[in-house]
Amino acid sequence: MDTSRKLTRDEMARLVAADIAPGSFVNLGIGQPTTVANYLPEGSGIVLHTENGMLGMGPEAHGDEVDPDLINAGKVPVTELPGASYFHHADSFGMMRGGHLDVCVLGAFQVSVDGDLANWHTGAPDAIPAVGGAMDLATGAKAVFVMMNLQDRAGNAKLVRSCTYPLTGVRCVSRVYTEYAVFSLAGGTVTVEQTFGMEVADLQDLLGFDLIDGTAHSSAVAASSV
Amino acid sequence: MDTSRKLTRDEMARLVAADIAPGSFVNLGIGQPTTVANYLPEGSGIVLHTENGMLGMGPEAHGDEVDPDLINAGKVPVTELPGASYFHHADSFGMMRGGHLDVCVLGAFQVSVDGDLANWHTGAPDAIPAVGGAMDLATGAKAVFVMMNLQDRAGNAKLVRSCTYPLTGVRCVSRVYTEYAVFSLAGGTVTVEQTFGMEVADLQDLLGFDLIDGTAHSSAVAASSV
Amino acid sequence: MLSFHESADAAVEGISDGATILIGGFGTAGQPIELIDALRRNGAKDLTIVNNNAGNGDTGLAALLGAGQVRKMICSFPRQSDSHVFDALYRAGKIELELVPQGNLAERIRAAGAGIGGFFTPTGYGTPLAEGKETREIDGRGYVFERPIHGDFALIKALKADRMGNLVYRKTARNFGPIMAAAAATSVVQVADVVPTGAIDPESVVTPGIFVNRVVAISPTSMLPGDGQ
Amino acid sequence: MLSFHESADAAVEGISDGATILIGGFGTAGQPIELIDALRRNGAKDLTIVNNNAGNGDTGLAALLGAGQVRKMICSFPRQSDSHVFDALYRAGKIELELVPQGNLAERIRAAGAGIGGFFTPTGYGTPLAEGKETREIDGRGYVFERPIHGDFALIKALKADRMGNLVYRKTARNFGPIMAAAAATSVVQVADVVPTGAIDPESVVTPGIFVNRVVAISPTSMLPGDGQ
Repeated sequence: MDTSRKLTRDEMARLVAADIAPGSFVNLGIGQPTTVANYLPEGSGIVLHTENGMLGMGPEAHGDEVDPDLINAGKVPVTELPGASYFHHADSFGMMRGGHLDVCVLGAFQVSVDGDLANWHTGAPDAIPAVGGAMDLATGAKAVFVMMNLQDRAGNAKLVRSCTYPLTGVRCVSRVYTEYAVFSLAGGTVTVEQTFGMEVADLQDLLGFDLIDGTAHSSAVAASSV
Repeated sequence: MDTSRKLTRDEMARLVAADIAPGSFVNLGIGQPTTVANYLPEGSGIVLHTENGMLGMGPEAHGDEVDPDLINAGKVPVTELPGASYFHHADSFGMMRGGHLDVCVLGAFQVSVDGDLANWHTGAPDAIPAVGGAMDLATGAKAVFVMMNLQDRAGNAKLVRSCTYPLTGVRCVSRVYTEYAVFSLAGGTVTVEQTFGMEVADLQDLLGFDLIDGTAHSSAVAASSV
Repeated sequence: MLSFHESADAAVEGISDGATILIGGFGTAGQPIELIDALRRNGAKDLTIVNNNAGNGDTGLAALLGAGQVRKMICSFPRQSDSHVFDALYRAGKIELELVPQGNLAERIRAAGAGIGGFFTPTGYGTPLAEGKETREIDGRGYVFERPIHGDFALIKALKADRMGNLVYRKTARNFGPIMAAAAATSVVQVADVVPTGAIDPESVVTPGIFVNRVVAISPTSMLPGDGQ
Repeated sequence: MLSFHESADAAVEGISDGATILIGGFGTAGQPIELIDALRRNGAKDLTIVNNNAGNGDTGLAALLGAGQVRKMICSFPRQSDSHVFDALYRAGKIELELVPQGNLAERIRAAGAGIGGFFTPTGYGTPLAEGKETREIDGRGYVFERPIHGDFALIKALKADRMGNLVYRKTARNFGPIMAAAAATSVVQVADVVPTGAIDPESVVTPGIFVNRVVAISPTSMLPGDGQ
């Protein structure tokens, strides 16, 4: 991927998809994370979970495929792949909370260096709060990947020392994919794995906290894994 | 039923069966309670539950019917009736503990006037304890009926002021069927509903605590319900 | 006791003011819209409604909210693009909201049906939705104590019932149906078809008849989306 | 990750001393006898075994106990007419017993699979099996606090698996299989048949493949009772 410029949203989705191991059970959050499905390699054996009671979810349904009884968590009509299964809500969330999903991919308002996630409520006093399954996913999946822009519309960094928005989950995020860089989070340390159109030093200036430069290592790993 | 002599075991089973309302969901404990099934009226719509994961259990299997995958809680091969369903152990015991069974019928070592039940352990120091589903049934069913002899082999009364054997459940038994009488238990009061071969006064002498004589009332109810 | 009813109105009889009603469905999938409409005609007020959402558009649950019959919503995701009925009531202070993470909502309903007095869940720990709740550290992880949610009634939608009340569902319309049927004192189920006893494979029954109290068949043609009841 | 194995011995590889093993079955129904026999040949010692019973006759679980590989049994009903192997070990002080009411056993296993940190159950309240445990009165009723039972491995028996690991069971042999598959870090399943993906109706899957790690097909003829392995 061209590292001299920032990523498009589709390129971000492709990066996330490449980091999901074959055979994984994966939940893709509503919105941008859903697009990761478009880049999962054929034959990878990756199985998609939708929290409203299904494993083996296929792509979005179109035309005659649309069935009002077959929708995803975003209430979009989807399709069923061979080997799918249906189950009720308590079983579906037990699956999430019990640590059986390998990866979930979520959007975020903020992620802290400790891996705290804020993605359900801006804290605005007049907002109607809605949480859905976000807290269960954040708490339950073995690995929580976040896809987000590095800054909000006002230019504030969204990867922060400490979240100011209400939390979704505590110390749960392990990777953050943004248009400028991919970050790994572990034990309060943030490592830059790859950059796009920015140097690590620029990112550090923007974010205002220390970053470990893991870009050389990551490129080596990426090269050797081809 | 002839009240001038004590009941046989089959007659006790028939009495219990007659007290189970049509359409009830019922669990019959291992041993003597199992015989109640033989006296459930045809077309009563009573559905039998077996705690190892089935509703709609039919009679014991014989000959070619025997299937090692279809057994009851006593591990005896049984049959499947139309409209049966199978479920896993947590669902089966959730059904019990969640108060969905109308009646369970159990044997007992002792029942106290408060309805405490002791039926799993004699308390003998060298005994190997085994509890199975007894505590779940005692705690979960809407009504717990006990079938037992009024006295143990040593002649001690088994309906007692306070259990000396380790408890199975607290304040759970509502009816006790013995060869000499049927008792109702409520709020620490024991009412004799019917007697067989003994007078209420004799029962009171034998048991050593106050009994309410409900025999006149019960006969009237029985007569009017025919 | 199990009974079969000729109409949705007959099936919801006896729901009275102040009742807690568990309503199945995730969005419109599995939403028992005819039963909800019957509950609206029934007129019971001051209801507490448990549903994943808080109504879509102007029909079904949204219409029930619009009729002013609901005092409180217990749900995980009230705010949707078409939840304007709820939104207006909420902003006007005319409806109470208990917001519950979706998995805790499901597990609390399941606990009610299974006779569990309460449980410790990791979901919500360290977040505003755990405020005021008992917490506990277990094996180094933070948990929040949550209580069961019992219903006086459940209104759910299944695909088929046999004459014993055994149910099967269809695809993701299954969602909350099985756990709500078990968690309510009286469960009311609308099905597309009532089939003879024995027509559902005992291995494939999803909700055993023990959890089903009232059944009404609603022809599937009237269950298509956009029917506008 | 899901893998398919040629033999029961290959399927139980890696079970080491001190492991906690959840073993399915209620009596002999659903007992994965070939996997248990393979575990005996594997030779792992100091095991904690979770099963409803403590072995019947001299085969299967009883043989594993007889081989001296088990340090502790967690079960609800050890004492049976043909549990002489366990009985002798217990009376000789050679095996530990944690006796758990059957419903609490099931719910504790289910809790492990569902990520519940603990729960309050009415079962056992006021009895010797609640001694030393936390109790709580909830809405006027007594409850006991119980913890999840996690397994390092589960050995279970199902009827069929597809190539995604989705399972269906047969009649009352289902019993503990589904909850044990979910509660173990590695679940090992013996099935009568492996069928192509798509051959099991998605509505009828009992254990989704996400809970299944290793599958071995054992021809059903060798699964008849009295086969004496």
